[in-house]
Amino acid sequence: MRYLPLSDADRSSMLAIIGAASIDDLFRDVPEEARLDGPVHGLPLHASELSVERQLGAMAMQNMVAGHVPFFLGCGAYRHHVPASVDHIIQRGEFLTAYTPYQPEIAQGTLQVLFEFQTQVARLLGCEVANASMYDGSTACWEAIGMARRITRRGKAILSDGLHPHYVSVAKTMARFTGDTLDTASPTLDAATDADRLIASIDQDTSCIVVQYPDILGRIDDLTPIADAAHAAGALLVAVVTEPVALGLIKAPGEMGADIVVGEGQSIGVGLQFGGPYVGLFATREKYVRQMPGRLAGETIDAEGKRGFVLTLSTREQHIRREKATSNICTNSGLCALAFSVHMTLLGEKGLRTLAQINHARAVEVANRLSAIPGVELVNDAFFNEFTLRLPVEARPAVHAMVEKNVLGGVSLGRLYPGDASLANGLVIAVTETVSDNDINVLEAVLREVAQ
Amino acid sequence: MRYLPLSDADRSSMLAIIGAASIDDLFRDVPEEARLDGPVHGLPLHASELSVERQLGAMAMQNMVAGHVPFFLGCGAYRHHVPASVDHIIQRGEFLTAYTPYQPEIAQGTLQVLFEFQTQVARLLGCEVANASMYDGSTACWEAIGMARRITRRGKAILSDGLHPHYVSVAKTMARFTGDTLDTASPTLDAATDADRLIASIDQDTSCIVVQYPDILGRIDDLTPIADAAHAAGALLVAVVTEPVALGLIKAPGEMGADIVVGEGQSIGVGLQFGGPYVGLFATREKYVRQMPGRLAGETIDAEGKRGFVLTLSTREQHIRREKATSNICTNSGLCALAFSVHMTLLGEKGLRTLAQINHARAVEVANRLSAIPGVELVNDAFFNEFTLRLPVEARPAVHAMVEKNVLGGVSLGRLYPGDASLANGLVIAVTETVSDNDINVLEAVLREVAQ
Amino acid sequence: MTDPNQSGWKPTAPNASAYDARTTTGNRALMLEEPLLFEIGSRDRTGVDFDDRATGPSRIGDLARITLDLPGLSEPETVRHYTRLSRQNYAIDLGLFPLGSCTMKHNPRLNEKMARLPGFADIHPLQPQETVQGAYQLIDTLAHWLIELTGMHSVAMSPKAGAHGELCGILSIRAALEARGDARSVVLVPESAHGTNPATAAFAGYQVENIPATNEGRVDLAALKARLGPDVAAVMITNPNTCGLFEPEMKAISDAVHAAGALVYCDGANFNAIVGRVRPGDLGIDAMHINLHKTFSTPHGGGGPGSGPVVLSEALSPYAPLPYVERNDGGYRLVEEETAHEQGSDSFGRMVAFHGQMGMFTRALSYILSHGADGLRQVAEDSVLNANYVLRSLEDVLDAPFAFSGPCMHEAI
Amino acid sequence: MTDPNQSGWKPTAPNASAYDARTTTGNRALMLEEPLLFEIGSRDRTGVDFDDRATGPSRIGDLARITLDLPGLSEPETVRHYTRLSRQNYAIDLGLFPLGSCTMKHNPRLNEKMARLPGFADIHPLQPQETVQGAYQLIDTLAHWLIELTGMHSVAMSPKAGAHGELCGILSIRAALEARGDARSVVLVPESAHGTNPATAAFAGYQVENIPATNEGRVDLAALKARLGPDVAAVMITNPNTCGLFEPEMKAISDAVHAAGALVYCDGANFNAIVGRVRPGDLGIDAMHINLHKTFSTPHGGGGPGSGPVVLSEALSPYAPLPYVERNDGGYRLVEEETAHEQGSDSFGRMVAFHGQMGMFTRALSYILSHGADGLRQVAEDSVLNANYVLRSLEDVLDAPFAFSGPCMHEAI
Ligand SMILES: Cc1ncc(COP(=O)(O)O)c(C=O)c1O
Ligand SMILES: Cc1ncc(COP(=O)(O)O)c(C=O)c1O
Repeated sequence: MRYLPLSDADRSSMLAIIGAASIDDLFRDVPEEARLDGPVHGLPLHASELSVERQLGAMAMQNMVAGHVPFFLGCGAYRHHVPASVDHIIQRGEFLTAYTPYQPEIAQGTLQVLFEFQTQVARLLGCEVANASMYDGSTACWEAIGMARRITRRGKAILSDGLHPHYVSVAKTMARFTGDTLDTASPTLDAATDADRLIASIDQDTSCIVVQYPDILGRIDDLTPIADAAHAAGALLVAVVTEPVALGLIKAPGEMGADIVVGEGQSIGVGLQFGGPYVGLFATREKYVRQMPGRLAGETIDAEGKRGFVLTLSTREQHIRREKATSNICTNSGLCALAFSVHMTLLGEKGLRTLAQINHARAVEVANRLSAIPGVELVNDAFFNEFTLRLPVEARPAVHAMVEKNVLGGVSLGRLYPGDASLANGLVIAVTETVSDNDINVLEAVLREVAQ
Repeated sequence: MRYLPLSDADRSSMLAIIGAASIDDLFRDVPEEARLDGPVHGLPLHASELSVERQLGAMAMQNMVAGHVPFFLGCGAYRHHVPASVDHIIQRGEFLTAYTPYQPEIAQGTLQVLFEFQTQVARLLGCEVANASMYDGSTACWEAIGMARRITRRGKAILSDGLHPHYVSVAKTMARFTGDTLDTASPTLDAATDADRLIASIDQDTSCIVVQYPDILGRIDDLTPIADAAHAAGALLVAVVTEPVALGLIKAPGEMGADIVVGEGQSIGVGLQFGGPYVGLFATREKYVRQMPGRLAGETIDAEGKRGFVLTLSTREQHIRREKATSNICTNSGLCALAFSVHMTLLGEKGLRTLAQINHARAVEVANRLSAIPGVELVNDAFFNEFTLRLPVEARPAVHAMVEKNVLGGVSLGRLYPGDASLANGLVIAVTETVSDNDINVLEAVLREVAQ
Repeated sequence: MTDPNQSGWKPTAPNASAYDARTTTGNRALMLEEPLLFEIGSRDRTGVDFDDRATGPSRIGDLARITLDLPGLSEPETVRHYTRLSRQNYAIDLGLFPLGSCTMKHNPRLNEKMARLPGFADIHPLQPQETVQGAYQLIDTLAHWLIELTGMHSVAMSPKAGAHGELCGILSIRAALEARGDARSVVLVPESAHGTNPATAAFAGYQVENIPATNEGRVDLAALKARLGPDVAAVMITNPNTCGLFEPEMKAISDAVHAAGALVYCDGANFNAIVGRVRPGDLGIDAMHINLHKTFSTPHGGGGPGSGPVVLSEALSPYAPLPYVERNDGGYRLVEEETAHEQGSDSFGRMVAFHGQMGMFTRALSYILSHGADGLRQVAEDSVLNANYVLRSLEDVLDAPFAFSGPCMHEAI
Repeated sequence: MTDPNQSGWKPTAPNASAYDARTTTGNRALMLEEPLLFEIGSRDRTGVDFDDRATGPSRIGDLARITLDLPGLSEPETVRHYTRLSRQNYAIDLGLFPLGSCTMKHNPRLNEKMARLPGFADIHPLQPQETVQGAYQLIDTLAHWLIELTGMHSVAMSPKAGAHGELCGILSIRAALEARGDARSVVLVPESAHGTNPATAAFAGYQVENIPATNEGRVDLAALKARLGPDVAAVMITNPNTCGLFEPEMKAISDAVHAAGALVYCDGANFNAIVGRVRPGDLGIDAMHINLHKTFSTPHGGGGPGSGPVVLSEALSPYAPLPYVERNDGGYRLVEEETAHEQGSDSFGRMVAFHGQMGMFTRALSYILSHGADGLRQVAEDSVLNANYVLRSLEDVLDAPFAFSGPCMHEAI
């Protein structure tokens, strides 16, 4: 039992000092019938590292590793190359094993990191202020809708049909309990976004419009008209970014008038990890900061006049305000925020722009080559590193057929919108800097086969 | 050029301050004909991490990984399981990127680690004092022979035929230049060691006897008679340990009268790494400490009366004594010594004993099973985790035949002693805690086939 | 507990103390202050290289970004900036955390290594199911042990942290009540509860009322019974509680709550103190979140990421969130919106994109397998032993208000 | 060089300064003292678990070990002990090392990652050659670039550090001289040379004599010429030298040494300052060690492990140590004692078990490929630029004895 410092001798002498006859004595408040008298059913005894490695290694071996095959999946999680120094830094015990920075004297490292992270996020998203992270993009999206309700005191949110269907699901779940009304729709395989529908739907009950940018089909569109229309009606624009690398090339939602910009930060520093942990980005206008959920690190001056950092505006939070808090979130995504911040520091503006350009150029190349396959059409007009194809066959079986040839060839809309026949032939393909020339050649050849 | 902090603007302004017109100006001392005016021939331009990972990853893929197949190689390098926390600790920047601890004020961490390492090594080998590490076992072995010469002022070393042939080669190389005489022999496939021959060879010119324990065939024998004989003739006993895990089960050479005990520490904390970096262990009697090569950390008291650590007895070393130093060694194996020390701390006496017992029990099991194969004989009488088989066929082709079946089935004596027909059928097999039951089954089946 | 080695210890450098360079070994030079990234970085510096690649025509329309203004650093500067910052933190790896309601425990590096196996770290959440069977197996295996350890009926794996788990539990409760057409409006929460409890109940649309505590720091059963009625949806209890005490009348509380038609939510943040010794399922609990970042050794990371699976009673299981993993003959499959109904789920919906904190599941399972049945039980015992030892040791020195209430479980006030 | 970001920076927490809990942010609580392992560990404590396994009959005869007395710690205690100790070190990751003759440079984590690929880290040095072709390829590829970068004829890869490389070079020289029946007894070494130079020469059986230096901190060519004669086997020169100056007359020195029948050894510890700009092979050098742990970014590790490959001129190449890797049509093979002779080698023998510091080769190649031809050249330029910049900046303040001798290369006195 390598993790336990006490020896049996230690235990006996401690019991003696406490004055207890046995360990059982200390559990005397637990009713007899709730005490387990034997080991947990079926769980083997403690195991060596080697044995644990073998058991978990055997499971890991059952999975097809993204990095081992031509890989083109996106739809809310992107495979980017993370520099080795990022992983090194987040493994430093002082970051990895630190507690929540409630005691600023012993947490200046974490606090300064969060402070820097917030500024990076705010600048990236084009906003004035950002928080210290949320769980992920989908929960941040829902929190934004709730925040818009609190700000506007209106209960109807209009969701773009380009919003990630999982994000829509999460919002629907929450709305069911909070009583918010959600106006939702499924996308169509069309180059144009549903901006017109959104604008037309705004009414006096509308708290916010929620758009994703780039959207689930990879489409990008100027958000200014929607922002203007929303603002004219006293509503807010919430923008959702699931691929923050895009903002190294295309305008930030905040620059186009979005009032709250949330995002999934996984692309930068975090990695795929089968969906989590990820890191939710949350930014808004300074005037709304008191309605913002989550933690916020701020600068202050310590007793000696030195600059220092603290968690600030805590009166928004559950540990002070309890049932009146802006959110129940407590533990957020600290370490992923650190990873994001380190990777972003390594990139800087120069690196991020180059990274975004490479992603875009690769994606354009792949889009051109795949849409030259007979029967395959490119749906998008504009896009960043992800686009949608209309195949001449159903995309879901096509994806499985590609797996047979050791290619992870995209996300089928059939997987995301099961039962929606109008989307069944849609295949969403993401192309990042990690895609090699050979990967593209293989994808093209395999898609040509399965698209027959 | 991610590793270089200067921007072009920085460079220009620095040149201006220096008063140089160009960088070339600063290289003006280099004669024209020795200045490269273009990039290094054939070397590509700087590359991304991703690209480097792909290039090196492609090479790594060409190798058969020990952990992926049944693996039974030893002969001076052993595959043990290293706890994950060891690798974590040695990657901490404060250890990994620290300089040699010449300035004790900023190197107390390294110095205390070395101090603790020395005590661990001394206790493990059964000696009074140990140094802060050598390059590896083979160079430590040669240094021990040189040290015995300095102590006894005699120039003849008698090497056991059980000493690793690479260690013998290194000693021969060095002896050629130093003028030492070496008495060497090749082993025979016999259960008995050459103790009798060694004792009989001792004469008044003998500086030392060098024995390996366990030896290259895995044999173990009481060293006391050799030590007594050597001491009676005014010579020293040098013992070489290439598998320090053995000393968790069997007596330490120092306990049996060895005067200098050197070893290869790789087994503990370091890993296989295709032969290096490893860590040489070097321990001796307190009375010989001034003849010891290499660095030594010692305890002292600082200006405030607090305990501290420094490099001590530096007058033995080249940076003080130059050509009169006990050795030319400078950089040693600091980080590997740290890995050894961390792993040894995790083990402690209790863990090391258990580890050694498991190794032994597994090896006995494998020896029994393999020697039951018709025509296969176990050479050893006593052994720890490594033993020698006499096959009915030549072992070298047998090893290659096993590779064809994805088994790394031991080291053939034909590889170590090419051209020595009497050893050609010898196969040395090491069995550690990393060998699974299935590995044993596979080895037995495969050896049965190739031994026909 | 950390007696010097009795066998004595002797420096190996015999003449060490004769060394006379008497410098100060204190590490004063190692106290570093660190400027802000925005003070040292610049827009044209970067720590990432790319392989040159010609860019073709753009497909971004007129959306080109003009200002961005993100400072960059070279790689050595970046490593230094963060290494120096890290040194301004205290952390478990540096010493004990004798902290409030959070169990801060050792985070084994084996867990980190396991979570980084490419087969777990480098797989996409939307990969076709046949390509991630091992990932589903991992989730299912962890779920199995969480159920066994708690004696509950099922577990919802997707919640992202403790508070998110609370939400999952309360939403399950509300969904179950709604399913039986029973609209209730109040959730009772003890005053001493963690702030997430009332915040969660309020978020789920409930009014929050206090449960009174006795002088011994426990739930006042009589007062609770008096308050229960047809308007009470649930009672949220922290057990072992925030004062470090086990609620001895937990079963009676549960029975009273159930008798009144309400459900019992247990805040399991302190589960560490009873894991392997007590099964919450035997205490009549309907839902409890487990902080993997507290009880199962996944790192706290300076405030996350966490992971908050919620174990559920049979009554609540049909309402568990989507998606979840199900084992069938051929392997594992993910139950999502598409097939939930066929599977007999009345799920209240999805709480999060994808499957929850996979990276934390790997670590938690690595920890559970490492400790095994004997080790986990020992964890609870040692944690209770340590807490009582500290309590008794401090009694003479400090005022320990609940010292005579009974043994404390994992922490002491 | 680290101007604040000109575009201005603004805290994102607008009211932060209104926060009024004025605690001290200094990290005084983070200064840790750490007892010795032998004071906190004990023989019966361990941080490693094993799976139970019945032990059978023993085959160790009567050699059972009785006393051992090694203190152990549990895993959390171990991690803490070493983490706390580490914080008493200064290191490159914490700040600059404006140090003496050692180039201390950034150690990229990519290198660490590459060295840990199982295909490099988990292979045995005696594996059959067909199973380690990639390892040989790596060694051969690094060797190729070291030869290209130095303009020499071959490289011996096995030396374990700089001093070991010196020994390799001097032994090659002695073997070459012996091969032509030329017994010489003296090696000339400048007074300013690193201690390893004279120690090495003495070890190889040579008498060591000083080479006089000029007032400018350079080799005194005239005095050297006067000393050369039939007893001088070799001259060891450090270039760029220990005073940070390039020997402008290096070629003339080499010519003079060769004319006297001796050979030139160059201490290449400072190669970083000229890599990619100057090729030692063009300066008439016969042997030079390269500290991969200085010039090619493998970590210094608080004093090792290093790696000291030695580049050799055509004259010395036949005497290079065994084993070495050779490329042939079918792949790579290792030349050892067995086949050395067929390969035309007159090797002076083996310097070390196995193949040298594979783990360092991986890191060094990772670094070379990362920098590429343009990057390596820039490294030399920036290092010389930095050194001269520091020299000029300090000139007014300090006494820089060699400031007017010429540009310094990588360090300044
Ligand atoms: C008692 C208690 N309940 C709930 C929580 C909330 O858990 P989390 O921070 O993971 O959301 C915590 C931890 O902060 C806690 O200590
Ligand atoms: C100039 C010089 N030569 C030789 C050496 C010896 O190298 P190593 O320490 O790797 O043996 C060093 C480094 O210490 C050095 O600086």
